Amino acid sequence: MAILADKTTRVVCQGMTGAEGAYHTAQCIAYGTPVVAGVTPGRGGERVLDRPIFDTVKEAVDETAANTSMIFVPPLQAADAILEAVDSGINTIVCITRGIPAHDMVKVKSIIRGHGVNLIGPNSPGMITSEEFKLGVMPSGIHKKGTIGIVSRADSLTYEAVMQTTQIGLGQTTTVGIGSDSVMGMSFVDVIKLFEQDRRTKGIIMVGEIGGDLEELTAQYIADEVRKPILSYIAGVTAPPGKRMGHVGVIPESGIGSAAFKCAVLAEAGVQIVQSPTELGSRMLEYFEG
Amino acid sequence: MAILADKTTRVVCQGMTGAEGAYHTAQCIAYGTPVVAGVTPGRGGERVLDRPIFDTVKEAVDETAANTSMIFVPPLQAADAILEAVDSGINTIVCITRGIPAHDMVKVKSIIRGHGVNLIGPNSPGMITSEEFKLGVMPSGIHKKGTIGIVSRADSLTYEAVMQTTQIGLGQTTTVGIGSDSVMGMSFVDVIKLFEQDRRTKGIIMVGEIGGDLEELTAQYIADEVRKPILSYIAGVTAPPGKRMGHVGVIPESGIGSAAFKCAVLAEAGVQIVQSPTELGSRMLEYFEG
Amino acid sequence: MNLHEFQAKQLFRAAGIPVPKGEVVDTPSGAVDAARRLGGQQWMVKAQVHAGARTEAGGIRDFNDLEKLHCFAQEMLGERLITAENSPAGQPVNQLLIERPCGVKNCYHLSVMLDPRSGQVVFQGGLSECRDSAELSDQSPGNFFQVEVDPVVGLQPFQSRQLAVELRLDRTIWPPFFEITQALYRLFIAKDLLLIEIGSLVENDHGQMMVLDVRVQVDNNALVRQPELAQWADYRQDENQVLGNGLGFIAMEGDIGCIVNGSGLALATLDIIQLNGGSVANIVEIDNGASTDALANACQLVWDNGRCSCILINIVGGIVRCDKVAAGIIDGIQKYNITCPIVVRMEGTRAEEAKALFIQSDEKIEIVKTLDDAIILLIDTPES
Amino acid sequence: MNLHEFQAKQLFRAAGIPVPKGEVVDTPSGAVDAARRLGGQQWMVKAQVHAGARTEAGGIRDFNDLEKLHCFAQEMLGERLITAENSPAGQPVNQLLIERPCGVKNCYHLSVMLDPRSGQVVFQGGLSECRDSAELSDQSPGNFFQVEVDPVVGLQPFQSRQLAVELRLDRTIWPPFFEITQALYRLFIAKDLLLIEIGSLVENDHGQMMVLDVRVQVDNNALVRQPELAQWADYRQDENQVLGNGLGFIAMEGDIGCIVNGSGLALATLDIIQLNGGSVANIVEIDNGASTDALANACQLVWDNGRCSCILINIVGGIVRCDKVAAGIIDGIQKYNITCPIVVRMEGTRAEEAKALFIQSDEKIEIVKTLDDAIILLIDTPES
Repeated sequence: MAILADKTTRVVCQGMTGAEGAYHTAQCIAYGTPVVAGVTPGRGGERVLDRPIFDTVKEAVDETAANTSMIFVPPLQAADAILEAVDSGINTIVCITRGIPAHDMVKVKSIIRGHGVNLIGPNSPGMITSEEFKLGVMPSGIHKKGTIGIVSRADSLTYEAVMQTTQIGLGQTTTVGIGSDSVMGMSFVDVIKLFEQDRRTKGIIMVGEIGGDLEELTAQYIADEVRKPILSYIAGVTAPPGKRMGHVGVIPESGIGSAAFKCAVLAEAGVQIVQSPTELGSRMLEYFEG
Repeated sequence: MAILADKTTRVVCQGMTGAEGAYHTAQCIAYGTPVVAGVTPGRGGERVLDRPIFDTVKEAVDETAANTSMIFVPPLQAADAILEAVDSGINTIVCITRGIPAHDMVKVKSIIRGHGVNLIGPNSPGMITSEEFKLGVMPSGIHKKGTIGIVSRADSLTYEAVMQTTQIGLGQTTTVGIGSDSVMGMSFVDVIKLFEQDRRTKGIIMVGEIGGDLEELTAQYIADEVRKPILSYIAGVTAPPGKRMGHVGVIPESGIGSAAFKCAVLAEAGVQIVQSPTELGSRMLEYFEG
Repeated sequence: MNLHEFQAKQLFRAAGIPVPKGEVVDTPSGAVDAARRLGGQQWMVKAQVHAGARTEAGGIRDFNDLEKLHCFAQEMLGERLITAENSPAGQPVNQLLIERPCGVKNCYHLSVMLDPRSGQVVFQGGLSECRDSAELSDQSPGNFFQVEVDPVVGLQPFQSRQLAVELRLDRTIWPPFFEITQALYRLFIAKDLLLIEIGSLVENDHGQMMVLDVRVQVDNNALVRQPELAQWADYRQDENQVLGNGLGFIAMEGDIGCIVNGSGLALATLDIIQLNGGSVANIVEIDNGASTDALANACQLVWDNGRCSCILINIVGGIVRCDKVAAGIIDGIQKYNITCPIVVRMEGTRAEEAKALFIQSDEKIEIVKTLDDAIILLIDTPES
Repeated sequence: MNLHEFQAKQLFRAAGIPVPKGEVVDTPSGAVDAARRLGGQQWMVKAQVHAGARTEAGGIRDFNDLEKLHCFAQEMLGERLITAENSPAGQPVNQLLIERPCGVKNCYHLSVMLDPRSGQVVFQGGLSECRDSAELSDQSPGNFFQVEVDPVVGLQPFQSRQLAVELRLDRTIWPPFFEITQALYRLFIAKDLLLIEIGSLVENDHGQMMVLDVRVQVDNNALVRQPELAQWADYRQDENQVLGNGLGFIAMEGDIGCIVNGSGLALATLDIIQLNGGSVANIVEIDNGASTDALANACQLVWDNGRCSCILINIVGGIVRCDKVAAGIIDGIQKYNITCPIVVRMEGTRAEEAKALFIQSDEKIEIVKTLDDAIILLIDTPES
């Protein structure tokens, strides 16, 4: 195991009886993840994927000693599901659900502050320790056990980084998608901190994108605290400034939020910047060999 | 100085322009308390007791470096006043106001948890370090510099303990009235912890009363952590069980809340129990001399 | 402050929490008329006093005969009901609640209370041995469980689910139960309640949830912002109470009347007198809010038309100023023509000024320096 | 999602926040009728588009002559207004807001926004250089200050006071200002808003506070529980948008159409094509919620009646399953008779099944293994 899961990890899936929940939980189980229970209010007592279903997380924790949760419940119920997990003593939560109202999430953040909970997501593909443990919806086949820790906030682009490092032979320790919602749980800093401490992880890839100030905030931490090699791609370097780019919103000409600014502050913090995602693997390899 | 105030303490009085606030703040100033400002919304720019009045605590803190507040505002505005003080960086708050709705206070407690703020009260006579510093409404004349720390939740009875120790010649370091509301800030434990750490305090007097479970909760802490001599009087040993005793509510026959139970658990924790408040001074003296 | 059952149910009805159809009446004929209007063949008649354990005390009965119902109402109204939970004098029954009974399939109890120590709103639930009269008295100490709600965060849906699961509710009644818990929480917050104690939350024969019995306590400190509840105060129910004018009153059985400031000093004064062999007639606690009129009223309450044989005035001034208290008491002594011996012990803020006022007043008042001195004067047989 | 000014003001009016008397119209004669109904001698006419800086762009004018007002309305309605804040194509003006102007004594701006990083609701205020047209465009970078509200705790009275003091409001208008801040906060929370930006919060000649100009943004994720706001969506205003059926659309000026899953991959695809000398015509982002119909619609949007000369389909499956996407796209190609070259790169969940579907479909589709391979096929002049 690398980060966020170890031999004691026992997973409950909130929303395992739904179509998406059942499909992806089955994939996780097939990958070797110790899923011990599901929770769906009103369905307690049933069995799905040969695991018991409970009405509440509290029961699941009491009965199966679950300490980690993966959440697939619908967006308007997701905040309640996260709070229920925290209240029941779950300490790592991966929230796959997308479309959670921002007001719900800021309340969740305020309430769980100081609880020492690792919340990944929402709107996250989850996390995977290659060839060991998967808690999410990423395709399993492309991951290969190795030495690179990957953290990304650019959903499908995460897989791009994974494929690059697999193809080049470096492989991954753990890959974490922190989600692409504006209100998120763990940030780049939180995950990079874990990679820095993890003995198996030799290098770190950080995949960002234009908009927001998350990469800017991460730069200072990297400069101060990170000694491992770290490589970054920021999606959207060619996006025209002043234009609305889908969910990212309007991209400024320069300054906070623009790709140029993000790349500049990261480079100053000692991060290697690549211009295209296709270079992620080769540049990391160069670093190790060069 | 003993506890809760030192050479850096600078006091702002919220509600200083009211009759009670002005009267008692004047007494505090006369006692030597460094009151630097008052706050009354809408009265900013005036001067009262030769101190500047501000509209907000933030301004008072910015302008006068106040770090401690005494609150005299009316009950329905008091919770907001406490939150304002905490938000503005005040770290010790004495809330004299009585009659604050319980719902307001539980919200305040929840919000300020983890802020590291010392909140004394509400419905407290305040605190006084004898012959040095007074933040409250207790009569000044009866306090004498000495070695006994006094903590009480029985309002007017606090003065009784003070008079006893003054008359017997022991005197006090600091006297703290934690207030007699059911929802309170600092508890017996919080104050006793400070007395235990304070070099000048040689002995501790704790004045409790029937009802609630505060004394019971304190006993364990005393047994585990307190090495200084500690003496206690619990008011209401003769109150008939099963009867409603004013604000205290109905007193149970036995068990939690009854005087007999409180005395028993405190005695077991090593606390000397006196049966009448008139014995508080003499018994403490016996301890030191015997 | 306690509410009557009918008042609590009025709040519930407005909050969308199902309660039985019922009417409150204050005359025997009104009771019969109400029963007729409610219809059916059977009626619950419930004496309205601020105490539980009314069923055992005969304060709750069911009737299927309107004449018998009339007789019961006649017996009850205007009398005092003594239950296991109130004082030996009981409490006056001035109203009856007439209700249609409801068939009970399952019965639960559910309380909402403010835990002052943790600062949480606590939901406590359990199975209840239900009777049709459906009133909570002493609960068999069964399986209670609780859910704690941070009042800043509010009751979350998962917490309602936890309650439903712990209560082993049939899933068909989860939706109404969730609505009831949310409505209870909103009511608790909106009305500044300290306690909602539902003795019987029942699932009736039709699979509906309904509240048969409830006690509600309101925060006195919040009555200023709950004017509609403040109007519902029934001071006839509580002999010992905070009177709202800055006075608190505790009635005892002895012969020494006491005027004291603060509840701690009140209890301590009681202790000292009784440990020295005296006995207290009553205690009036005064606080800073007491006006001169209220202080005079305190004298009247303590004197109680000569019931006490002597009066101790024990004031340690702080925020309360002794001279103001002295002035009010001197007024009271003169106004109510109090003739028994009066012993005054005053310390603290403006005590000297106060003593001067007593001396100038020409009333027969002994001023003492310590409580021990006061005891010697008050108690004839100090050796007991 | 943005609201129009008239919609935002409708929310404000319902929330008790004062706004000028006004009417929204969609015809020139309606504009004149509205002005007559509003009365007075002067009227503001404000073009309703989802963009600021309308005054400088000629979208806001005041008139004291109804004929001129009519002409202006005739000019504006149905045209596109180009401001400094929207795209070169501008946005369509389909409605005008006609208002009575108001004399301005002091002018402030006040925003309420959700700070995603801190999770706080931020009130930001400052003095504003007020014009009668009263619309915020580029603010002179004056003294901004802010108050952060924990959304679990809510806006406290002291925070409204801090705002009033920082804005140096005259004390006579503190009470209405406190009401406005509390109402704004309640509205922000109740309606799931992400932004309320009041360009001109004015104290008028009569010492009243009033909101002259406001922009409001609603959380798209919350529209399911804000049905009344969802109805107010005006998709004509935003060329690039999340379409609500699981598709997002970004219009560019080049010739390569792209269908991609996820915004990150969309941006990366844009980067790779453009860094290799290609130029993108448009990008459709698909997400997991996209139905087969929506996927077919994605093809139509990208194809745009032949505007693009080739199409890149770049899917890395995760929660999105490649085979489902493939099926939808094949449908779309056939349905909309798309004739240009199509290059497909699919990886991840069910990519092999997807490729099989493309091969079976008999459409002229090149399947490539890597993005670099795709680029070679798409771009004629890779050396540029």
